[in-house]
Amino acid sequence: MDLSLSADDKAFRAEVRAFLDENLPAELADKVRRSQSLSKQEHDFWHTKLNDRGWLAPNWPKKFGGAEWDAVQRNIFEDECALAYAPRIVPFGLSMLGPVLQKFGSEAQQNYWLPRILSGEDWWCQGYSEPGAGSDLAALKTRAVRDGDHYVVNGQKTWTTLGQHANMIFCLVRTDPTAKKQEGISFLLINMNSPGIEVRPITLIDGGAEVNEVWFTDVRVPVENLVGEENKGWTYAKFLLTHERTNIAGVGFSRAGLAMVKRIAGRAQARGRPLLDNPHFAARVAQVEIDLMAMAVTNLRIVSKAAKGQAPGAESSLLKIKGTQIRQEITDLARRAAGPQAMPFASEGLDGTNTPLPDPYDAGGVAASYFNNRKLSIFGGSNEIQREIYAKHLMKGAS
Amino acid sequence: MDLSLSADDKAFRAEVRAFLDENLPAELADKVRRSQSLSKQEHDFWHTKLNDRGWLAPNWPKKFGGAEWDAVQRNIFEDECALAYAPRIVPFGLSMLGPVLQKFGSEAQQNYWLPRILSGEDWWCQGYSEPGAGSDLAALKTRAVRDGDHYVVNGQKTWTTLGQHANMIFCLVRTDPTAKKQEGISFLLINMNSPGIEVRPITLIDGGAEVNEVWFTDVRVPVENLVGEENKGWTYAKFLLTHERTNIAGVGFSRAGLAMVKRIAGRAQARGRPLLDNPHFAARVAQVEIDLMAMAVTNLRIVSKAAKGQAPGAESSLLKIKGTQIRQEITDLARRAAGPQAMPFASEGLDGTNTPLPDPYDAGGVAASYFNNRKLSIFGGSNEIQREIYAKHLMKGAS
Amino acid sequence: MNFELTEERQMLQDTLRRFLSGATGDVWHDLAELGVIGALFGEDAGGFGGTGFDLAVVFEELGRADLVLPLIDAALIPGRLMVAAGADVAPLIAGTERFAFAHSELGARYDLNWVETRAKDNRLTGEKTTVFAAEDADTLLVSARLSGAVDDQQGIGVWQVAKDAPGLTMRSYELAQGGRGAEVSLNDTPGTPLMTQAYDAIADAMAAATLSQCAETLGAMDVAVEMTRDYLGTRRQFGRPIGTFQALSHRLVDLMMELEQVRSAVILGAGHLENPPAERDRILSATKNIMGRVGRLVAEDTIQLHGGIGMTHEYALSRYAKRIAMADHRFGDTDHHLEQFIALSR
Amino acid sequence: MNFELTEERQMLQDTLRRFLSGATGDVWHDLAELGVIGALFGEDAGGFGGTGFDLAVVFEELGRADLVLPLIDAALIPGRLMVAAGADVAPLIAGTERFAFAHSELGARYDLNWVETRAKDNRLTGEKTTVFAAEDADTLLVSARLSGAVDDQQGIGVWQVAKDAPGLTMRSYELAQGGRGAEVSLNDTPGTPLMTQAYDAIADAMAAATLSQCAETLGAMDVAVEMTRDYLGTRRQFGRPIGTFQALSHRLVDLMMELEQVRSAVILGAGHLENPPAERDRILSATKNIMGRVGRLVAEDTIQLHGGIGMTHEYALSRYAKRIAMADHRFGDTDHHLEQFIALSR
Repeated sequence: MDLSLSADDKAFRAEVRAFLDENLPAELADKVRRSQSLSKQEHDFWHTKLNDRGWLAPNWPKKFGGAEWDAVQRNIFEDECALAYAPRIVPFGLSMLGPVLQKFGSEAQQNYWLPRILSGEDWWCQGYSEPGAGSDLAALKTRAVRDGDHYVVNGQKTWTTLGQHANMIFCLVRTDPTAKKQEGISFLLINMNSPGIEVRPITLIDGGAEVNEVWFTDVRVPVENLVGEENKGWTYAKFLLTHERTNIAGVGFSRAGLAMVKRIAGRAQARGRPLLDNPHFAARVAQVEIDLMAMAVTNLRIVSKAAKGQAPGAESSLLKIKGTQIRQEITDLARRAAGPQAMPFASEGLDGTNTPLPDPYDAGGVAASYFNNRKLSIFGGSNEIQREIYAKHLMKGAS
Repeated sequence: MDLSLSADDKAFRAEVRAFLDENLPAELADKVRRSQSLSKQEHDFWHTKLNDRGWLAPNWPKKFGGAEWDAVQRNIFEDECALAYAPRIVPFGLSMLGPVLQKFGSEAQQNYWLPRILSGEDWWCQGYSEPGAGSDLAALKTRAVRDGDHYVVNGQKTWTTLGQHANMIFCLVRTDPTAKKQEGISFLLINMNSPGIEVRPITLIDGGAEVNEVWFTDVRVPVENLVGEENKGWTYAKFLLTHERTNIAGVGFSRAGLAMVKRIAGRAQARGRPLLDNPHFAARVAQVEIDLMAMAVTNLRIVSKAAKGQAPGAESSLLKIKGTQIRQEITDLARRAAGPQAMPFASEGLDGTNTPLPDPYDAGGVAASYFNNRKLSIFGGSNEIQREIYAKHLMKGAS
Repeated sequence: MNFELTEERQMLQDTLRRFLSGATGDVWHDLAELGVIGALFGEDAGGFGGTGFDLAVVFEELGRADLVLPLIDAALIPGRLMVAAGADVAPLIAGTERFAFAHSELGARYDLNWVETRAKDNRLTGEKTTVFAAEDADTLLVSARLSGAVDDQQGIGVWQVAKDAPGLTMRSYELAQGGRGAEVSLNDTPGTPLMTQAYDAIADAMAAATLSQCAETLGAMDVAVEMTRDYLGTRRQFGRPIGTFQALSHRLVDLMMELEQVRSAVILGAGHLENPPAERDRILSATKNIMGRVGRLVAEDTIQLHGGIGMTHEYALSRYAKRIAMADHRFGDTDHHLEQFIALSR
Repeated sequence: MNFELTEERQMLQDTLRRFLSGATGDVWHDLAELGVIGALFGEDAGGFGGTGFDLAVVFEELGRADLVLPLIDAALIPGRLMVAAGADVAPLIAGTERFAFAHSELGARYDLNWVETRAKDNRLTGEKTTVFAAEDADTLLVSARLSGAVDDQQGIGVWQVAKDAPGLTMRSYELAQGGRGAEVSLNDTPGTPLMTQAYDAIADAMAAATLSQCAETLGAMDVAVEMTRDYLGTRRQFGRPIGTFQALSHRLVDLMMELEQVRSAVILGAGHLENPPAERDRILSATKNIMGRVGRLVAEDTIQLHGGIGMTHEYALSRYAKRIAMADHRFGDTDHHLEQFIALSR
């Protein structure tokens, strides 16, 4: 065993740090640190910076334009980006659709779509969940009926993150309603500008509008946009769900969040002393810090067990559960640290202009972030679903 | 609403305190405080003291020789006894069988058995659990076959608390093996001195032998020892299980335990100061103390909702769960407070004699007590079973 | 001991519940007419309630409603202070004049004795933060220091300050729990003195406010848990109501259990509001500590058990969850009250 | 980075696991012959291991075995002290001489620097408590104070004391985790000096002991959780294996998850044992803190998931659970190490 970084890895880390130093504008990092939402332009800016450097697709094979890093390198990169408060790369094209196309797409699909993901020409969103099919994803009802060279799609998707910016959506649709639940599902690529698509924003608990409902009414999709075989979409969907999990534990985000907590608690005064010196608060912080130290090792152990570019197995459920517990605990600590100053929420001055909120600890919206991050244990397979997956894995054979 | 005690209740409390002062020997209270096991003689001594005073059966109707107290009086009595470290009254005759006989027994059975419970002439134990029927009590297999004026019983019971002292056992036995699970069960009273009964002690995790296996081989039981109707035993069993729950929360025991924790933490020194002054330990203690303050009110609210002498309903599951959580947390605190001094366990001196263990905080076996009290959340319907009972109650109608 | 509501309080509860179930918009005058403000004060002050149990009943109902009314900040706290000063609270009870109490300062965090704002010749200078209900108030009560160190209990006074007084500026904003707060800046602002040694009165008003906040949050938790129970009984996944999955239903049981603990803690707090300060504050610290811990659990778990729908602003649960979680930041959070409980238990 | 065992350590692990699976009775000499004691020390001391990862491998295997061997107390700690003093540890490594370290005192609780026992002219007087492995030791190493206040790091020495030395009395007893401890009383007892400024050596030995205890407990937890998994898969109630109930299986998932965290924490600790003291101790405090928290969870939940059978002495789970829970009381408990972590993180 050896916990230290190799010389190559150290050099790589220095390279990442230098890159971030040089290319990440302070104002953009500040917005990320303060959990403010970014514009499409800001997302695109950072996407392009990374693509220019060849670092946009850490887990794609080189032949598709990826960096093909190993687990340690990916980890270093994710950590450094999070600690520098770089914008998070929107994962739908790069981490979700990309690997599916690489594994199951036709050569024509690969040649056409993959470069457009890298260049940012296409902004992808995900059409998986439906109102009646949340945790029970396979209960989806959106129908696609073949009509000549097209499928005609009707139905509704929901929780479509950043769908308002997207020009493309990959969808699970039911192509054979007579088949059993998981069978009869297909994987379609749909242009968001098609007639019959309507995107309706959902306002979330924090007041933000990062997710949407997407309605499909007689939307015509060319058959060449079918990925793989008709009625085999569930296979691709499961591959996608378990594939890109190298960063599922979110260790870098937790580290960055913990730094924020310490920053707030160092500024907030309780009885004339920094809150960080209060034994009870210090204990809360130390407890999470310790858990995170172990989590970083757990994450590396599990991720590096998986072969290069491959997804970890059932253990990724453990990473998801513990990782989100820690991340959510940190958002609670930030809110707790800010104390009464966590309460100012939406900003609209008495005079009708948008006066900035009081923010004496330069923390941004800690309450909004706390509530927003409740999603971590719900979306992408709730923690209860993750427990069930791992429980079945543990109890294999018993029935 | 009124949280204060009435003048009558205050007078009653004074009366109980005076009684305990006068009648409870200090050495006996010390043994109880230090979680040492009591001899049969010590149990009998206290049983008799209470019976002489008429306080042995708080929830029995007066016509059967009970005190027929209301919820507040019972609560005062239980609290004061626990805080004085009085021996706990063995519940099998008084709290379990007694109410069953009063409700379902024949007049002859009532006239014969009830006085013997009060006098202590009979020491009852409980024959419910079997090795294959723990949480799934109705899966019991012990058979009773009618043979003239007798039933012939074969089978095995387990977890029979203090069965080594008992001369009588009440048992659930299967009298109709062809009936559905809960049907075909009968409720039998069996003399422990009958030929064919064997009692084997089970050593528990703390080294103590408070529970037993009881084996039945062709044991003959007179038919007049059948309670109620044949094959209706499940009804009586459920009544028994939910009936005597006034003290299921164990608030008095928790109060006494918390006093012990404070005593230990006041004596144990950390860096030259009492552990109780350490902010982290003080926080642990305060947290439990607060929970217990609320629990005392929760207990009274739920128990006094139930009519006099009646059992609370499904809410008793909540009392069991939260009550045992608090009690177990307190045993953990005691162990934690004692620190390294929690480790000395079984006492046998190098010289072959029983030298007392080092016990600088006069705490008794805090580790033994911690491990022994794991039983609280297992026996008498595990906390998981209690959650399931209450969940079904909450979800009534949904399916 | 007796855990039943008196007939009068039962009536108050019923009236309020009926009224609030249909209420929208500015209902302040209606509330006053219903006698809800009067229920917060004793008869000697022109009210007809004012005890811990009165407050518990009123605020639990307020908490059950899906709207935010600043009854604690615009009526209870300023009214208690004015009663202590012997001032007339009739316009407050009648709902014709509205108040707010500008006391919190950045350095104070949750401590009542920390006042940096200075008063000299009845002119006040300093910065007040997160002042609830300030925007709609006609008159602000403002605490300031006449003498002593920044954290002395002695030397704190309270002044009445008109909202349009010279040197007063106000910056207002929405609050995470709903309702509005403001930063209030005073620069040599003239005020009319109400009290010169105000600490005990402030502590008394804040004790009443703490209890009321706990009762309000209890009401909100009750609704949030009940909504969750309904949801688990009706939402179907994998062919059955999700409430038949132990992974969810057993958590609902835990929520119900903890909710009973909060209910008990509020009863305890209500029963001790009229006790001497040290005893009163020790019990209220216990109440607020439980409220904070369970509040976090309820806010987080009711959202979790709802899944995505619980995250949406449109669905009422998210609004309740925000009120429940953010209540921890009012009048001292979980840790603050644990420390106070320890200090007062010695 | 690399999380694979070296070939040598893999062999050591295999050998030890095979040996321990059949071992009963006093296996001290067999252990020594297998080279297990030698694996605890570096080559310069006559061993062939001694690093953090060596200790982790050895003690995790020891923890997996259903027997209690005082390898930490009778070999690792005294050996490390003797190596620091330049004394010969060959008989210790060969298993021909056994030792124990009498250091703990009642007032010390978990602090290494608290020594009340006094030394004057190589004669020792004081009371040592919970001395592990004392009964079977040939020679005791005893710490005593030459100078300074009761909690000074300076002025602590270590002496070798024969077990039958005059003025030494010993009262021994069984320990909750298995094995035996003793109270050792010294009254003007003669000793041979080993070191005069021993604090750093003691801290080093205790750091190694802390890591080893964590690794041992990890091994025991691994077995306890695996036994629970088996039990949930085979025990049937209500017509099906109880592991198909989410109320139980999801708790097993949480145990597995926390166990992975402990495994990571032990790796962290092992990787930092050779670091400078402040850094080493900060990491080891993290390791021991996690071990303590998860240990309690695992001990309690594996018993709970087994139900009654988990409470019986006869069933091995109860013995593992006791070792796991009681490990918190050795070398500093969860809270002690949280405080140390905070202090060393500043």
